[in-house]
Amino acid sequence: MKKFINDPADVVAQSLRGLAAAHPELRVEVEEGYIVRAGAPQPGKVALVSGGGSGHEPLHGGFVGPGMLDAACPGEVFTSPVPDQILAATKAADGGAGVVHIVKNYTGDVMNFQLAGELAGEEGISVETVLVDDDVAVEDSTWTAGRRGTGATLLVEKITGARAEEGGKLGEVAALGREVNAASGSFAYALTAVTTPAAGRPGFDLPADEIEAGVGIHGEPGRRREKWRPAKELVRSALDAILTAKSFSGPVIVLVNGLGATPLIELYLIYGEVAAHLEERGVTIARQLVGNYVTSLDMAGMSVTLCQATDEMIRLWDAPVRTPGLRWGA
Amino acid sequence: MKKFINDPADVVAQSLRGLAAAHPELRVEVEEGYIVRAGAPQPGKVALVSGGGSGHEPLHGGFVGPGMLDAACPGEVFTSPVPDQILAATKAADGGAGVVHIVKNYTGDVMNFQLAGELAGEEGISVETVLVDDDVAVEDSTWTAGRRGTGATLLVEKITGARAEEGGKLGEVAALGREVNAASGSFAYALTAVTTPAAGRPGFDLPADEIEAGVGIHGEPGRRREKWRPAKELVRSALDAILTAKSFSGPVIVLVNGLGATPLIELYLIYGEVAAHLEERGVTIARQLVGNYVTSLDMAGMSVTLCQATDEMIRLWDAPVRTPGLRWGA
Amino acid sequence: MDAALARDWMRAAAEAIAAGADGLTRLDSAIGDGDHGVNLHRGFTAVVAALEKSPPETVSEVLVKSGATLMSRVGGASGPLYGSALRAAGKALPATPEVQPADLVTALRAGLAAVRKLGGAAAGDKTLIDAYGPAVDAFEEAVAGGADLAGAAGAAARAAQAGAEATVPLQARKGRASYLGERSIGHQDPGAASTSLIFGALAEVA
Amino acid sequence: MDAALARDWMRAAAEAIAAGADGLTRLDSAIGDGDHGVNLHRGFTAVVAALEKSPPETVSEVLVKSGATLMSRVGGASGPLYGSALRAAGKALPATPEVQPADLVTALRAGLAAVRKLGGAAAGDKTLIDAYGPAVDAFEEAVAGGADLAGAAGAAARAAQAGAEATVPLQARKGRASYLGERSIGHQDPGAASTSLIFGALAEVA
Ligand SMILES: Nc1ncnc2c1ncn2[C@@H]1O[C@H](COP(=O)(O)OP(=O)(O)O)[C@@H](O)[C@H]1O
Ligand SMILES: Nc1ncnc2c1ncn2[C@@H]1O[C@H](COP(=O)(O)OP(=O)(O)O)[C@@H](O)[C@H]1O
Ligand SMILES: [Mg+2]
Ligand SMILES: [Mg+2]
Ligand SMILES: [Mg+2]
Ligand SMILES: [Mg+2]
Repeated sequence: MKKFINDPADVVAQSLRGLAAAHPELRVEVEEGYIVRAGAPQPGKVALVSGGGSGHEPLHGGFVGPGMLDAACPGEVFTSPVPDQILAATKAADGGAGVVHIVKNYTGDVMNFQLAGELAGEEGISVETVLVDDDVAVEDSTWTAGRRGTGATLLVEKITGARAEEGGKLGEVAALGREVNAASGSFAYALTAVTTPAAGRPGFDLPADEIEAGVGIHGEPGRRREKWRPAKELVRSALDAILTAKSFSGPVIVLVNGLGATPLIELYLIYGEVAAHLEERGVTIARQLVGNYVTSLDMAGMSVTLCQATDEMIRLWDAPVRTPGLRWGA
Repeated sequence: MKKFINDPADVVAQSLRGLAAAHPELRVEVEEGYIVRAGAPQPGKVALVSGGGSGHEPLHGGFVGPGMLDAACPGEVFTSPVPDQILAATKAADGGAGVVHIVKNYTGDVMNFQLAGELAGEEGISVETVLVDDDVAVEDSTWTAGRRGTGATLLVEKITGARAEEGGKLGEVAALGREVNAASGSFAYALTAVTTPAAGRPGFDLPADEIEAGVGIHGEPGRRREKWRPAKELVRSALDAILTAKSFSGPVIVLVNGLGATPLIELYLIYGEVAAHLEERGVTIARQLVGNYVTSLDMAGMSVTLCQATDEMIRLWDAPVRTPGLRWGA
Repeated sequence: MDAALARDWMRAAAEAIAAGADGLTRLDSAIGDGDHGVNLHRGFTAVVAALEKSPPETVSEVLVKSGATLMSRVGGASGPLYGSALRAAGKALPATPEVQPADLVTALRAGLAAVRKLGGAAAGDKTLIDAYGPAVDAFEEAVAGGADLAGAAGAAARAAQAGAEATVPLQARKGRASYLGERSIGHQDPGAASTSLIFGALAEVA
Repeated sequence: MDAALARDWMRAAAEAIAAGADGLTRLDSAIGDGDHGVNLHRGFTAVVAALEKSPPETVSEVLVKSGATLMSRVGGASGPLYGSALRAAGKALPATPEVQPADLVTALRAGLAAVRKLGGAAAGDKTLIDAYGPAVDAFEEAVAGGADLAGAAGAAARAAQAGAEATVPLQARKGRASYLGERSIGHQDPGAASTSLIFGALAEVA
């Protein structure tokens, strides 16, 4: 395994130290394990806290800042954060108006946030949880862990972040987050497996002409293995999966997201195919974002996310945001 | 070779189509091969035009917009653009106040821009050329092709872009660009080779415990092959190389740049090491940027660039910029 | 069982996890995200350190402290699950220096209930419950049959191992492996494997 | 040589480049960026199309049009270099339907001078000049010795190939390969190899 690290056991903390040095507008508590806006808490503002395993950067730490998250708590690589650090981040962010936990639907994330939420409640902080489960590759069923949270996390964080910034109340911000999630669907393909620093070897072997369809963002194999196909066909299949699982009629926000090692030249090519296919199907695109945002270390792969957007969502999408990973209007 | 493409021969054009769809604020001329701000030309403003082979995205097309480039011309992957397209971009950008060509020092880029500059001159457009050659891995010598242009290109484009935006005259903007370049040094390491769509196989084989030191951004091997070492040591060697080749005393702008497939978690870790080492050596950091900006398709690797910055350069660095790849203050 | 033996159990579990970490990670790479060995290794190392720093005087406290430490240091799915299992088990024990095998039956059941409640998984979902459940049954049966701690622990360890191995043909319905659907079939569940190691450690020291 | 033969030369060159593209790319992968074969293949395909679309009537025009097409379609280092070589060669020829071997000596020399001027490389820098230079010398010598076009072209082709092979032990001082320093030693220069193919094509049709 070759990576730019010193010690596999200390990657997250050392990376956080670099993040702290690079972004003085953030307060990074390396020992306690959270990142919060330098001026937090903001009295009277509903605070947004997210988190999850590390290795998905810029998600979540790179989305802390005006117009998006108030705090983020990164766990070890691909490992949900522990309740203590979620609690610490929640307390650091809480400005008295309550805290929204934005949680990707993974058993570990759900349980750790739940435990932290209970602890926060005991300390008198009102916590609402928004669960993100947009990955249509996984069947939605109450008998299983349900769908994973992937690309839509960015949309939920951006849109609720804007609403919280302009004074949205706790219940309203959380409801909006759930609405964005419900309106979103994602599908991903991987071309390569990923090597976590701790494991030191790829999670699976993938022959030179095969790809994984329906992968998540933790280096796990996908729902099925397929032969490589041209981008046009992969995009068509991904959009089929999304449009079958969720019905879209109005304008959509599109995220073409790289899983880490897919270059922009390919991501833009993919976006071109997405735009062409959606036009064919009569789905109009209101807004779009192309880049590496919700990643899986250095996995070569991509996900497409569609969110059927209301006018309000689009207005909030356009609102200023100033974070290391996403920035406009400010 | 697995990539998200349709046809190896048509990657650049198809990617440009996606770029056009994703960024209506740009005018993308796919056939003629250039990208220009939607409102170009801006009468009376010195125009900045850059270009080079594709595969370095967001460089250069992603840096077209207010506060940075007026136009960019992407060649085939890792292949300098042809004079015709450089000329077309130059004409599309020229607002009557002259055009600065920002050219990375590669034989192909230099010759094609030179020929285009002569053609533009024949059409009455004043062209000044700023040659970027910051890569200290290559010895500077008049007997060879000299040093390559790498990470400093972003600094030259950002800083001269800001000066041109606020009304800088042709000679002055070009002189500033040369000053930024002269004040900059870069050094890069690669952990993997890169596969161009056309070649279909990696440019070289790299054993699991070896890295290439002193690589460029075209997938070529580096100056020497080394055993993998911890990030701390690689950073020390890179900074040694830069600080030996160029003398730095005052505040610097630091760019920690990923070559495409190196995840942010590693880039921030690297930045942490850079900040620590520079502090040890008494070099103060005025500004810093961490991310994938001057890439080599999906090469796993990183470069460090230092630029000894004047107050004026820092002021211009801070000025608003609004491009797909770099955005702040706007 | 006294507090010293309970501490020995946790230490032996830590050693077994350390020795088996690579194997657990390999299992988790096949159907999960490849961190289970590292997660538990980090957690049990912290447990041993916490117990050494200020050794609790009752079995109950040993288990509660171990559970709380796992909860605060592991993360992922296994941290809260193992954390609340040990915490619930400890809380179900009397605060006496020594506890009897029958007390441990109650404690282990309380731990299992906590895992079920927090994770919502049932037997056959291909989770650590598929090793934990049979282990508790075997422990209880042995105690009912008059076995001492060593005998009951041995029976539990064998049942846990058999339960872990029996997860191979199952399709996962909970946890990360469930995302693989049918592709989760044919691999042992990493959490069931680590549960088997922890019961094995108990049999070793009892 | 008449215009038809000149067009045949370009067509044969295009075929040789197409057949050799993979090999050229492999050479360029070792000490460059792996695009030389693709670059020239794209360029010569365009040359053949341009010559077919409106076939020029003089050798001079064939070469000027071919050079201009390479210049507009290839990019990289080789585009401007081969482009200006052919353009300069064409411009140095009389505008007659047919030209003599001695005219071609002058034309080839003009092409070489254009490459030298634009690229600034000298013999021994491990560039296409190391094949082009010896080829022109051999062509001139053969013509001086009374050889016809076929004889002179054959001599040039052999010299170009020998020159290309002789680049193997050289350390590159120009172009992309120069960035490798000593590591450029031991590999043939891709541009010299393609020059050898182009002179080979001339020998084939002459
Ligand atoms: N809902 C659940 N109930 C019981 N055990 C579970 C549940 N979800 C996951 N597990 C167990 O957790 C194990 C994975 O732990 P670990 O790899 O540490 O966490 P993560 O899945 O978050 O990476 C699985 O092998 C399984 O035994
Ligand atoms: N300054 C120069 N003078 C002459 N030939 C050169 C020079 N620089 C490069 N070349 C030739 O160009 C070839 C490379 O062409 P190509 O791969 O198409 O362009 P690039 O190097 O831009 O990728 C080299 O092998 C060499 O023969
Ligand atoms: Mg995990
Ligand atoms: Mg090239
Ligand atoms: Mg796991
Ligand atoms: Mg080349």
